[in-house]
Amino acid sequence: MPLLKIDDQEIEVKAGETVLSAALRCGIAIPYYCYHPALSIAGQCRMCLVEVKGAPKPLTACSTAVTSLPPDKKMDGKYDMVVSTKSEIARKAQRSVLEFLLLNHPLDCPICDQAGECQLQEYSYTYGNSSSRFDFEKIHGPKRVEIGAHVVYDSERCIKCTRCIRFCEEITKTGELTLVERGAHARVDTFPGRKLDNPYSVCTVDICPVGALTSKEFRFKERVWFLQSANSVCPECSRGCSVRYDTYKGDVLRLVPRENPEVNGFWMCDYGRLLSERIKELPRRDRPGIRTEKGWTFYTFEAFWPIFMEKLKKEDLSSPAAIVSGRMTLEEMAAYKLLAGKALGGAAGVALNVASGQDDSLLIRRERRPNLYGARMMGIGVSEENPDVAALLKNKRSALIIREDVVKDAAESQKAALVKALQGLGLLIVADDAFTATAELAHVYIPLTAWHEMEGTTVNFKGHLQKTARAVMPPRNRKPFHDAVSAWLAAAGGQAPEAGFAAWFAEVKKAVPELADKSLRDLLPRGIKLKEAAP
Amino acid sequence: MKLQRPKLTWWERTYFPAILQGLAITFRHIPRIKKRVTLEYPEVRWELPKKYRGAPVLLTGLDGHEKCTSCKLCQFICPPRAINIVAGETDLAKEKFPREFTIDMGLCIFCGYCQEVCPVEAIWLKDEYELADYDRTRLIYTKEELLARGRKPPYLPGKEKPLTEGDKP
Amino acid sequence: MNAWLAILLPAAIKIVVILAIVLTGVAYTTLAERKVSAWMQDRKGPNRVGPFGLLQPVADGMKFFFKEDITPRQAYKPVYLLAPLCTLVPALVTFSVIPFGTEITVAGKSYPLWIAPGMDLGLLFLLSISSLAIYGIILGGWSSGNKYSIFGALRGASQVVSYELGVGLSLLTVVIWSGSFGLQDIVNAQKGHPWFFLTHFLGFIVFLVAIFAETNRLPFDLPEGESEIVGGYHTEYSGLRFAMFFMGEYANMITASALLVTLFFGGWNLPFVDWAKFGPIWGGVLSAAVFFTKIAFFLFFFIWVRWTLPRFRYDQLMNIGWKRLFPLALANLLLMTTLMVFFGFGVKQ
Amino acid sequence: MMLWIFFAVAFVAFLGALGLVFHSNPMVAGLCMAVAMVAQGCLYMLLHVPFLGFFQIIIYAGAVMVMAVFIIMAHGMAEQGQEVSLTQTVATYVAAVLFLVQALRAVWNAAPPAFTEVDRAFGSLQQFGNLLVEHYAVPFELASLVLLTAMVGAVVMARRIWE
Repeated sequence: MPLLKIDDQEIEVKAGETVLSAALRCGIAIPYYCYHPALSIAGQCRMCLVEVKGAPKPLTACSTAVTSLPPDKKMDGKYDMVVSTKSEIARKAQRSVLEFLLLNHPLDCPICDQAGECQLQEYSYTYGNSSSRFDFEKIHGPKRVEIGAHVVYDSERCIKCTRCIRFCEEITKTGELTLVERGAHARVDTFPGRKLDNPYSVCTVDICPVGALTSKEFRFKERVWFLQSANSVCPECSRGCSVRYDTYKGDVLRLVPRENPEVNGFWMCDYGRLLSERIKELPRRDRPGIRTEKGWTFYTFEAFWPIFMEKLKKEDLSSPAAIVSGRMTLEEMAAYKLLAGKALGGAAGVALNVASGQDDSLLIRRERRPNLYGARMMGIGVSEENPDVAALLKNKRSALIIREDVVKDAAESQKAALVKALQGLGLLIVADDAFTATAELAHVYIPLTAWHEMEGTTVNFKGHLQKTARAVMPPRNRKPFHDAVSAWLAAAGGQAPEAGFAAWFAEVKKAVPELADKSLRDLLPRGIKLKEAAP
Repeated sequence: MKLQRPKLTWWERTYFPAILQGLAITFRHIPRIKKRVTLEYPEVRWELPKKYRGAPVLLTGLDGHEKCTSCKLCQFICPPRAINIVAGETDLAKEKFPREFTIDMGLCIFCGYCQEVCPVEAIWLKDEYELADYDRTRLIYTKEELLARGRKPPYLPGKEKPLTEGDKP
Repeated sequence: MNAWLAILLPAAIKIVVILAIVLTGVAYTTLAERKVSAWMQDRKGPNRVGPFGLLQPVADGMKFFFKEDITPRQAYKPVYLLAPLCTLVPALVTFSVIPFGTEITVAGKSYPLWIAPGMDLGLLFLLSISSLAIYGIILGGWSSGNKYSIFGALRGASQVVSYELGVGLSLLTVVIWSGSFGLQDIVNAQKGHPWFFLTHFLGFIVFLVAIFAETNRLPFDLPEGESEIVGGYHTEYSGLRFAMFFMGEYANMITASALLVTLFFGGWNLPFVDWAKFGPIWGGVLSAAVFFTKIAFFLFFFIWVRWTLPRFRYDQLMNIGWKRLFPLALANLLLMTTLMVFFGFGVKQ
Repeated sequence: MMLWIFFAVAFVAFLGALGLVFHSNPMVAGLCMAVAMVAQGCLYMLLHVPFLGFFQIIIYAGAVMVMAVFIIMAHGMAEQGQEVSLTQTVATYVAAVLFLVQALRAVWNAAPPAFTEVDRAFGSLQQFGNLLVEHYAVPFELASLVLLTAMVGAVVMARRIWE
């Protein structure tokens, strides 16, 4: 194994490993733009120039591999390569490259959305000059080019690292982007007649080290330093990508993928990202309500339960049709099981397997519910794909539907029959985060927190368990389903675990033996793979 | 540090000479009618120093649009968080503009950090200081009010004219 | 019945007149306080309400009247509401025994210009009433249920109790010298004689200093203290109740000035002037005018001192009271009695 | 007229005394006592011994009770009344009733009040002074000596506590 010396550190590397990855491993900071662990090496930006002993000029650390020297030619008697990242030559190289990159770079950081998470800013601060020697008019290129449905390109800010181009070639294998023109006029563009329209296009915005690529949805919304972040999980398919919710004043402004090699690598799909837009359009109701002939009446959470209990005495809820959802967290499922045993006559419940589209080779899954595997694990049956819900309701007097908008998800041909079946019920209870079309047909509506408003655990199709986090505070009357169950059982005069994630996670632990010795800390930040994983 | 106390005589220690001295000093000031320093405010006004920090206003650029590019540095730096900006996209060269720009003058402490930090000199602390109002909600200045305050009196909303080169706020 | 009427009617008239004078005096003392302090600091003082700001006290009064009267939740309510009265009433009652003029003769009947002419123990009455005035401070401070108020009350109480000794002892020489507790007799004793502030200079100084402490005026206004105990005993008060405290304080000042004038500055006497010569009515009126002029001077003196001297520290206050004034008053007593017993000084009546 | 005033003042004194005994808040009880003291002083005045009345007010209401109230306030006792056990309460009421019975009996058995004329000089300052300095000079001085001793003792004991 070759022995490498970087600055003062010695490190043994595999033959062929690059200087940059070795440096990253031992915590030495080498600035870079074009290098990305998931992409091929380009050596494009020249930012990672280091001094290598014996080399006539500085070499790019990202593309210089360490190889063994014959024993008699070892440097200083034992090293195969001696690298300096802080020597005068390396420093000068870094400073000069930065100056070169900034020659035509506009100084519009106050406008630029990348400001605050911009590597150009950071490296200028750490490695660059404080002033510019360039006294001439900067080269102006096209700005605000819509290269895709969700991506806007600004050629002036671009430093031509080609990360986005390589992403499209190597990860999505769609290859929409290329570099056109030469020298200082070079810019990224799509091939004529094409758009950057692959389902992962916004990932190019994530990997862009500067503000050249911006996402249309987040563009100019908020400066990044005002954002509050929560590390959570995407609820949009059974992949369950690790994501970060960036919020400001209670609004989710964007979702960004977190690195998680076992689940999503570095990426996430555009559909998942656009959750931030879909959240805004949800028809929310913040109070539980009861519908009578006169229409809906809404109550505070505390006032609701006694009235609800009165209603239950009149109606029969002993063997309801129970439709639960793969959108529920494990805690909510545990709560449902408890509720079913104590108040629903042991109704088993069925988790709907809503599916659409096709699995793709990268991330996107056909199953649109994140926690179906968890439902199986908790002993809740999962239906076949897109079942006929009206059939499930047959011969039932009452129904409980949790977190599913069955009316919206029903196929057009089945919709009328379903609505009729729902209307025929004596008692329909809908618990959901939005006041959906299904909820409008209900007799009782219980508002739940949305996925991003609560803590919970979820298991993806590979059996990978992750914890979601509360990105924004929900209004007081919106509760997770498990807290609603706590209140329900308390109002019914029964024994129930106290409200709150911690108490219900303990219930989940009882149900999943593999979790018994795990604490919440073990689930962070990337979750754990459960041994009895499916497929 | 040990403070050296002056040695006092018996007479001085009775406080009387000092008290009489003090009484004499205050009494001497009573007849100095010519030297009163009171400024009788609504009629007589204080001559403001040039760098006086009064009400913050928004300035208009030569193109007739507000200079502000909605970078929110002022919102970030504002110690009492009086400034609130909602950004928007515009077709102008500056790309970004403040869709809403409010300053809550009930919170503003006239520190001038916003003026200091503004990269485009869009916000300025003007020499206005009579800002009181009977209604707290009226103390939240909107973008239009701030821009109107930033122009000189003839350029009120409704009769806007682009400022010329000679005009300085 | 007529006998009662003959006593009560003139008394009632005198009470009304004196109350009017004192309360107006209180109002304009507050204005004087602000004006004089302004002048001493080269300012102009209030000059917006009325000519030269003369209506300012009216405006202030209106303001007090319309302000919200707040009672804190933690206050002990009955006492809290009563306390301001306990400050104001004693201050006004003391005026019943102060002779503020000679007498007015109408229709062959002479009416002495003081409310309770039969009182031959006027000084004792004064002392007893002023010793009760401290209850206003104690009750106000305690019942507010506020730690600052309590501290103010504690300070006020111990301060007044301490300085009462100085007051009492310094007055004793005056009483012995003139041979009577009656204020009228004390005033008469100064008629044609040097005023007592000359003959009892030491006692006068002790009394002067002590009376500053008794009225809680600077440099001894320790019951308040913006920097450490906010408003002191009246921190929680507002509106009319605060106004009562305020008026009580100024009424106390007027009482103190009246006492100073009566005891040490010859009351309504002027040297070489015999009021009887001015006729039955003018003699009384002029003497009263002289008396109130003297009071006005001392009110000015109170204000003058307030805007000249800083506040003492609490330990300094106690040291002055017990270690300086008390021995000084004792020495004064010894000196005066010695003078009288061995050298035959004093006023024989 | 004077008689009615006398009774009214006496009633106030009575109320003050009742307040002292029955009010649970020590601060208010102390104030009630001060009221009783002042009323008592007024009674003296109405009985033509004005200086005694004034001294009563100055010394008891103006000094002693102020100190007592001061101590209650400084001690923080004013916030809550002392817990009183049932036996204490019962014992107090029994004692009070017994005392009341005795007092009523004494009044009942007393001879009808005989009013005696006194000359105007009775109760005057001069008369009082003469009595005090001529007749009772020795007991007076002895009493002041006892008070002085008590004061010195109090100071000495207090010093020991401080040190």
